[in-house]
Amino acid sequence: MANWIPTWLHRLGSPPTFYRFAGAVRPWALTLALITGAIAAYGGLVLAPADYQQGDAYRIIFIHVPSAWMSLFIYFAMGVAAFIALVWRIKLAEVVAMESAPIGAAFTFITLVTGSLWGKPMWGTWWTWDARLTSELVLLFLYLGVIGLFHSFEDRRQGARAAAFLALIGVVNVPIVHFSVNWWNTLHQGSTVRLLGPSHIDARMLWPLLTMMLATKCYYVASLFGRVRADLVAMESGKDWVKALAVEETA
Amino acid sequence: MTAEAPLLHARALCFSRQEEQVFGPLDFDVAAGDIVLVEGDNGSGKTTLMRLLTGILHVDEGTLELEGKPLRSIDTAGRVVFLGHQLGLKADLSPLENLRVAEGLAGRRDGMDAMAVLREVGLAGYEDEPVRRLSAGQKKRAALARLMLVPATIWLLDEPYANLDRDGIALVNRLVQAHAARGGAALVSSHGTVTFLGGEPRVIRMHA
Amino acid sequence: MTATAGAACAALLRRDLLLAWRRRGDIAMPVLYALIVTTLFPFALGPEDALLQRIAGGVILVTVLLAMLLALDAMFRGDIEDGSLEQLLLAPQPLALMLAIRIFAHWITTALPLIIISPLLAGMLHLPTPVIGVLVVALLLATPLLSLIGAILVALTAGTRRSGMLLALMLLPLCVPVVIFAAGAVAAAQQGLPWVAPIAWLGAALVLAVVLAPLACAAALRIALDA
Amino acid sequence: MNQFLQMGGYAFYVWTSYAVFAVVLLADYFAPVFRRRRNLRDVRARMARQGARRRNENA
Repeated sequence: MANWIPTWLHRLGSPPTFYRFAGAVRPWALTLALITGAIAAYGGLVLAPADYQQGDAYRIIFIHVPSAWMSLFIYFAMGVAAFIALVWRIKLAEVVAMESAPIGAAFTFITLVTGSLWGKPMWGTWWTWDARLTSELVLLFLYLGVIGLFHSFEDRRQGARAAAFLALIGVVNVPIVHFSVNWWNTLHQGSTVRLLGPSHIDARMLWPLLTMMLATKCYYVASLFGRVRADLVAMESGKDWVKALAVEETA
Repeated sequence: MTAEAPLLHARALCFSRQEEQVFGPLDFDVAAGDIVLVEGDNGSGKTTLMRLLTGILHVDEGTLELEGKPLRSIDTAGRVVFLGHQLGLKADLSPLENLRVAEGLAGRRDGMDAMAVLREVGLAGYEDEPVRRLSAGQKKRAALARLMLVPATIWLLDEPYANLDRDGIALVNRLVQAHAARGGAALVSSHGTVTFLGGEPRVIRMHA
Repeated sequence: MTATAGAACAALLRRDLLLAWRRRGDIAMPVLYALIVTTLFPFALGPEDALLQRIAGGVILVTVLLAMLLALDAMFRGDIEDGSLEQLLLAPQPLALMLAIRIFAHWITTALPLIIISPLLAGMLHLPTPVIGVLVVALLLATPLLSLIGAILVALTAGTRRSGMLLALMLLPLCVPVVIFAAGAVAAAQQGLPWVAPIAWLGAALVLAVVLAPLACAAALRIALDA
Repeated sequence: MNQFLQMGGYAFYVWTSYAVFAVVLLADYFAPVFRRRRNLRDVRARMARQGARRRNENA
């Protein structure tokens, strides 16, 4: 493996450096997330026209789809961090992987709830064993498994490494689940109404969707950095930089 | 593999758990034929040191080398044998069956066989009794028999004297000395002072 | 005399089977559990033939899965408690190979009895005789997969004290594809559709898992014990 | 405006969705903020205790 990767990672991965870096980036990421999120919501709720089939109910798409996208994206990000944590034993990567899990779980939860709220008027039922929703439910269990395993260890680092390994197994599992659930759905002739057809989407509907995707990405950065900061302070509580920080901030 | 490199070599070896230092820094060298006593109070990290030497625990700070190369679990396999608080005996099997498993997994030292080592440790007549029914001291002896049987160079004995009577203690010392005499090395941990190893053994002192 | 891999495998397999034999009462537990659960379904749903026939394949698969889950926790528990696992780690054989043998032994003692009684369970739920053959084939492929996947998860929880519910939570997402294809094969056979494709998928997955899962299991075990 | 709030009869579904989105993410965002402050206060308290112990020993 190329030598510069671990060196570079070790430098950025030094806890005090990353703590300061995260502290500087976080407010900007949050501001950006709020602004783009507000624009996207305005575009989606006000400017975009009602769907000719689904009426105004389709407006749930502007949070449902970005959340679903984030639930997968964060799982992938967690997998990358987990890989780095296991191969190079970098503490920061462990923290990033473990703190990504609750955010991903939150997005997965939102996806399921909004999907259900969307399904009720469209399908007439709160839950249907549609391939996407089912995959999403399995994804939620994957997240919960990672979080549960992490917390079942007394030693944080050991727990983080074990849970990181589980996250990596999950990365392999996600496409397999998706494939098998699709196959299962065709076998059993499940629901035929699709929320998201392959049909063309109006440009006035597309831009709020893409903007909301950007907003959720920024939000992920802001939330993750906040979580990592909180964790680093606890993990490095014996180190001088944390002590100096404690004196400075609680004085 | 150079002949000059010591079996085990540690420099500034530390171990921390959850940001709290368990022991260290430690410096020591162990060569073939050495008997080393690891001394320290409860909680001073003797068992942790032993587990580091098996390669099961990962070295985070300092260096630890086996024959001049960083000690990794792949290299300790077959060269190191560990006798800890858990003896590694299956309670439902007899001492003889346990030894047969060890023999199958790790091989057999030349000139040894399972029945002979059981006699040697004083378990003649108990070969086929399930380990569950043996006394604590007898279990320990069965575990010691395994040390004699398998062809490992480095013995890591964590509190080997616990549960043993005077004969048993003498047995441990005899086995360790015989092992050192044939070119092996042994690290023996104890929380008390052990003075009955013939001559003055080398000591690694751990303090909390 | 150094140990060869073959001798080590034989010794380990012999040990595990001997241990299981000494405690043969434990082997009966998953079987009894599966029998009881299968008996409960007609009570809960009514003894109507057509209904039972329709759900038989799925019920048996899920029952077998849960019975295996119950037995899974014990896979390394005993070895951790008595220190045998450290002996295994320090043995001069590839750990993955040793773990593969252990998983195989565990499969023989827990899953095989379940497969043997599965025709009986199928009969209780009125599954048509030709489909029973497909069910047994599906179980023969699905249960080793579950054992292999489960072993990785059990290894990961080796450093924790309690793992029952956690194990179920971790296993569920991973066993979804296995359940889908195994039950899919049975359902297809029942409807008179071709059932070879899902069986072939299971077989392919099993081949992959036999190679990869022991390696993953060894890595997981080293991580879980590293503290 | 009223028409906007009614969402063509789907007000409950649409607004609940957006509310869930906002509430979950808000909770997710603020949890670590408080956790970090609490952690820092813990560090400060431990330092104070250690300082007191050291002064006692010196006295």
